[in-house]
Amino acid sequence: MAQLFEFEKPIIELERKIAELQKFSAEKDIDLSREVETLEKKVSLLKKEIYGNLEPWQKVQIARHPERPNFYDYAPLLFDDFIELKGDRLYADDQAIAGGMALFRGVPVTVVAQVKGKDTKENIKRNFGMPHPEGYRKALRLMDQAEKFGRPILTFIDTPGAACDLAAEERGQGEAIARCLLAMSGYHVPVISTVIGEGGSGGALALGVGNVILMLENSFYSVIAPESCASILWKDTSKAKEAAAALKFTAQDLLKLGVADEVIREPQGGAHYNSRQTADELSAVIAKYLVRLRTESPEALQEKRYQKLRAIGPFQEKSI
Amino acid sequence: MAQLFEFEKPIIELERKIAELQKFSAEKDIDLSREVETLEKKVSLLKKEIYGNLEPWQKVQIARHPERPNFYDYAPLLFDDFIELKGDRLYADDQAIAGGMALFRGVPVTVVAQVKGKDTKENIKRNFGMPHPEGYRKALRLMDQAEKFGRPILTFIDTPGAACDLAAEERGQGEAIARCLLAMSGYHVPVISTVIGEGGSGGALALGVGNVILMLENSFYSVIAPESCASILWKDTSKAKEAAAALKFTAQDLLKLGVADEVIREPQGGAHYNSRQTADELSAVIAKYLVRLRTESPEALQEKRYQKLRAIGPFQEKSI
Amino acid sequence: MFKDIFRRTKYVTIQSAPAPKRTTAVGTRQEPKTVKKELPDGLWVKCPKCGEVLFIKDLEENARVCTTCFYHFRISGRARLALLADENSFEEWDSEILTLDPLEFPGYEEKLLEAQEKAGMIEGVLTGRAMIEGVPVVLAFNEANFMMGSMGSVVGEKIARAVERAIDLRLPVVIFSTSGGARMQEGILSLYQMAKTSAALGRLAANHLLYISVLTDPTFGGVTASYASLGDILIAEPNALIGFTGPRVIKQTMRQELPAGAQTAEFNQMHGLIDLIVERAQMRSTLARLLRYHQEGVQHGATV
Amino acid sequence: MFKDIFRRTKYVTIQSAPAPKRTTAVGTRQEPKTVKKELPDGLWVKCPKCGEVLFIKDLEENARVCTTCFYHFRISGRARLALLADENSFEEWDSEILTLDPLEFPGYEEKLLEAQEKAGMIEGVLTGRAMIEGVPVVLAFNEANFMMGSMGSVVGEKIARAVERAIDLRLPVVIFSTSGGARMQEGILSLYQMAKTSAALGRLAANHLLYISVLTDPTFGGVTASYASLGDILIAEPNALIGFTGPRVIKQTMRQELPAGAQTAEFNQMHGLIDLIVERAQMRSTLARLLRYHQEGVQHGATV
Ligand SMILES: [Zn+2]
Ligand SMILES: [Zn+2]
Repeated sequence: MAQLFEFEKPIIELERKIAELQKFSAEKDIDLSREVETLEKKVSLLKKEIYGNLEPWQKVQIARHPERPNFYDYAPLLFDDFIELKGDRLYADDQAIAGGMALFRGVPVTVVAQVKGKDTKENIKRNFGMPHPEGYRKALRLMDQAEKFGRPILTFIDTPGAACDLAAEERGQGEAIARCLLAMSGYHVPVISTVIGEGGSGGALALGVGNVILMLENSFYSVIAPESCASILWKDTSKAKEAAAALKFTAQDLLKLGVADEVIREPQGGAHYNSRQTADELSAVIAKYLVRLRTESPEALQEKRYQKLRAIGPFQEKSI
Repeated sequence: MAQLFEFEKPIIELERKIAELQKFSAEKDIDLSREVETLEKKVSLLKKEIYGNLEPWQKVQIARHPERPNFYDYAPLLFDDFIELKGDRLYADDQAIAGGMALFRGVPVTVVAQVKGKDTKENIKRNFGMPHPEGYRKALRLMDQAEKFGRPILTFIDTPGAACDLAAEERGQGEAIARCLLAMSGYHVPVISTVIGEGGSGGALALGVGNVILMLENSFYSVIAPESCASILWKDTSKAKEAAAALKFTAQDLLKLGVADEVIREPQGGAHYNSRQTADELSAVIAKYLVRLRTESPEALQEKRYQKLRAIGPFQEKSI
Repeated sequence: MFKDIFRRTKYVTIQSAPAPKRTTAVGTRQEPKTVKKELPDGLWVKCPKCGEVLFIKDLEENARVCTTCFYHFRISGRARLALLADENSFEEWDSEILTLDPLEFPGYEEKLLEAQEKAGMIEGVLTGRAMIEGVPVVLAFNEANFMMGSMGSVVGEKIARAVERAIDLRLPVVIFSTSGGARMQEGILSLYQMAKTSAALGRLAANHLLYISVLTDPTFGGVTASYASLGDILIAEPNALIGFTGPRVIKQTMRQELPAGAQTAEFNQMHGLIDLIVERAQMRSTLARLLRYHQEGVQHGATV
Repeated sequence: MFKDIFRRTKYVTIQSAPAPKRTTAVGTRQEPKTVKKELPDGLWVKCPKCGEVLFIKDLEENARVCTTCFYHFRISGRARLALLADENSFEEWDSEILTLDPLEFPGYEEKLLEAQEKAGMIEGVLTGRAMIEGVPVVLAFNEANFMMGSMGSVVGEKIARAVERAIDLRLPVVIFSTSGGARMQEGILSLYQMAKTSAALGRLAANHLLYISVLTDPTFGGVTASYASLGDILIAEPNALIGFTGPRVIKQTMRQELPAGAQTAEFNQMHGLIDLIVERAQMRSTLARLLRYHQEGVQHGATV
């Protein structure tokens, strides 16, 4: 059973009541099927009500759920084959980023993804999904290879942000991210970036320069963590909820802002209730866009990606 | 006064005798000018005899002379302007390799050079001229920039070899050197490599893939240090002298073997007797080749460099 | 004199060029009030490095570099421009692009008005073309006085346009960075300005045009992780703090005490991330030399 | 079963492909005596890792991998070829290029004769084309039995020719490295084979053709610092020692004690230098998968 959130408790209580009723009905041999049916309808409505109107802060909690499927959960469900390739060829293999080659519906693709751990031990190994420069340089190496061989690139974003320690500073965290941005913007192959969990700041963006930007329904993608934003704005990290609303970082917000191209449905309650179903939705939507992009010329792929980036961010120009 | 070698002692003794004679002549007011003249002629002959017939091992000693001019000695003599650029943008700035932009006879060039220190302190800073992977990656970065902007590349080789410690292994010494070889072989700009001192193995070759390979008269360029060769062949490092002869690594040998394109004259006794004169010779010969190479098309520069490499190393082919 | 530069390992100091002319930037549509704005209250200021008490007038006359220890104080974009560009050579671009408040972010409009008042400009970057010692160049300056040089949509747009225009004109680009990073108040739109500016610089590079990035105190976050790090040549001013994550955040979140000198220009150079550390007094002549090396179709009195 | 490969962090193990066929390499001009040559005296050998006493017959039948602990013993190039290539698919190239003694180096001619006798081939690399699970590929194998796989002029020439022919044929290249480095006896000419082979691989890359480098025990020196490190994909066999400077030299010259496991395939992978560590039993199927990803104009049953 997945860890539960406060806002899910009314649903669980109702479900518990139905179970009690059914038990009682069976023990006493009394027909309560109509009552159960009524309650089940009520649960269904309640779920729609609660899960259909999640506030940004609640989505943050779902996106950060420790059991939320990560890239390694999706990979065998999304791909017919996957070969992980390691290392930046310079310094280390950063396990906060995984990458390699895969067959996606028969098409060879290059895949790069941030990966959080599922438990403390794995999180230490993967630095809680916060990549060091060597992680971005591995990603760059693999994406450059995709460009060389004309393979589409699929990236999966799931990080609280880039590593923010002294080691990251020493090895040029800024340079590593900037190189990814520059390189991705220039590729002549289709690039599809999907936010599958947390999209934390520049560390997320480093894999986010796609022709198409997709977001899972309960993911978020933000310039700053809501806690840090609250701390700066109101000197109070407990106001993260308000910051979460102000930052307009949910999938639906990004769709409205013209950054995300499509929001991908999750199972009711979140991806962690059914990773296979989530993978199927992911696969279908990615496939839809990949089909479109594969009809474009290399030049058009580059030009359209560039124009997409150029169009992000509104301003008003005085006529002179 | 420069440190003297054993083989220079007869010259020095004779010169001392002349000095004594001149002193005696002056003190006693006796005309010994004819005797002095005869002796001076003798010195001159002796110098020609000794310096003109240096054995490989003696050249090794000259090439390794602690006062032999290094890149930093030549730079202000060779260039009208020089701006040193640092760092590999990845990990560190390796001071065993210096690089930057210079004006060579009015032509903007990119310069990359190995640098040994002149004293213990500087040698520690420069790791005795033995670059780590970050040094080769700095060189690669600067040479790639020369290619980007169409600038000729001048490299200066002077290293006992690449760093051979655990840190070098950890950061991919082999990969770093290999990348330099691949990149240099593909450039579309003129590349002139000059061995100015010791050319030690793969660590030297990493800067040695030139359209033109020049060598100072008393430099050497070898697949292995003579001491190591002696140790492998005869289990006796004291036989380095024999190994030095067997390895055929002097400038004159490399000219014969078709690897070096020209041997550049040094002042009698070696470059350390007159670094300005050496720089003038260097400048003239480099300029001569640069004039030629600048008339070539980018494609021809690449193709001819490739064909030069392809032609190195004889073999016999059975007709089938 | 010339030899010195081969031996000095820390800074490149060039005596060969004339001392920077203090030109006044003209051709701009706004009064350069910024220099005045920078003056703290009173007539003197204490140097944070050597502790020397400096008369503000002396400090300003020395391009805001401590006359005792050469500590480099922050300086406005327009003041930098005046130190760098040839007289009357500056043509400002895109000065009338106004920032919107796309997220209707709490307090953003007030913050913008405050910043405009403080910096004397309507957004946090100054762009245009000028000549440096006769060499034409496209210039951009982040403005620390404008919301700590943060990058919103207008900053991103102005930089991207300047770079694109440099491609059209086949000119090199020099950008002086100073920034706390992305601009929170524009959320994801601000974040993607990193990608937008990097993409424009990618096209500049594909056109074989030079880009020199000059990092000044402080350069952090989204600006470090985009255009500031993408120069063919990276120059930093002495003692400038440069990094991805700010030192306070590193200390707080990682509970990691930074060693003395961490994230300084000198630290960054030691770690291979900076080509040159150049004192403000030599910036003009150094840029001119570097630009001349890259001038297309210009002969340098070549005898080869 | 399939899921396993996502969770295993150390080796990629693929069960989906059929077990490697032990094909015999034919179409070659020399008898593959080399497998026999590798047998040590007697009927058994002790595993250096687990200490198990192994019957040589069993070891050979298991592709020279310890049946107890999976320690990978060295294996000749021809034996590798037999494990990898489709039956009857190998066409050997340039088998008749003879080595000269351009430096008249003391003892070189005798060494060469000895090596030819020991390895059963006239030089230290085997090149040609073959099919792996039906995918055409250019192959090269360094031969450890031939002067420790050292690279002289003929080795360099044969590799360069194989790569050039791959460009003509638009085929991918797979090279199995095992080498002590450059060949001392050919001096500077040997050194420049590093540049020659790297240059050829540069052209392969410029032609967008795949190069997979497989590093096997031991790979050092000039080979590590040239073609062995230049693969689009770098594969190592488990427990292979890989480095630039040999461990003995590091210990002697640097007086530096290497930590346990230094320079192993696993050490190199941890330091970011190796993509994949692949057991010998899975080499054929893994190469086939990687080659198929890069096959030009071949549809993989795409539904996208
Ligand atoms: Zn001071
Ligand atoms: Zn065993």
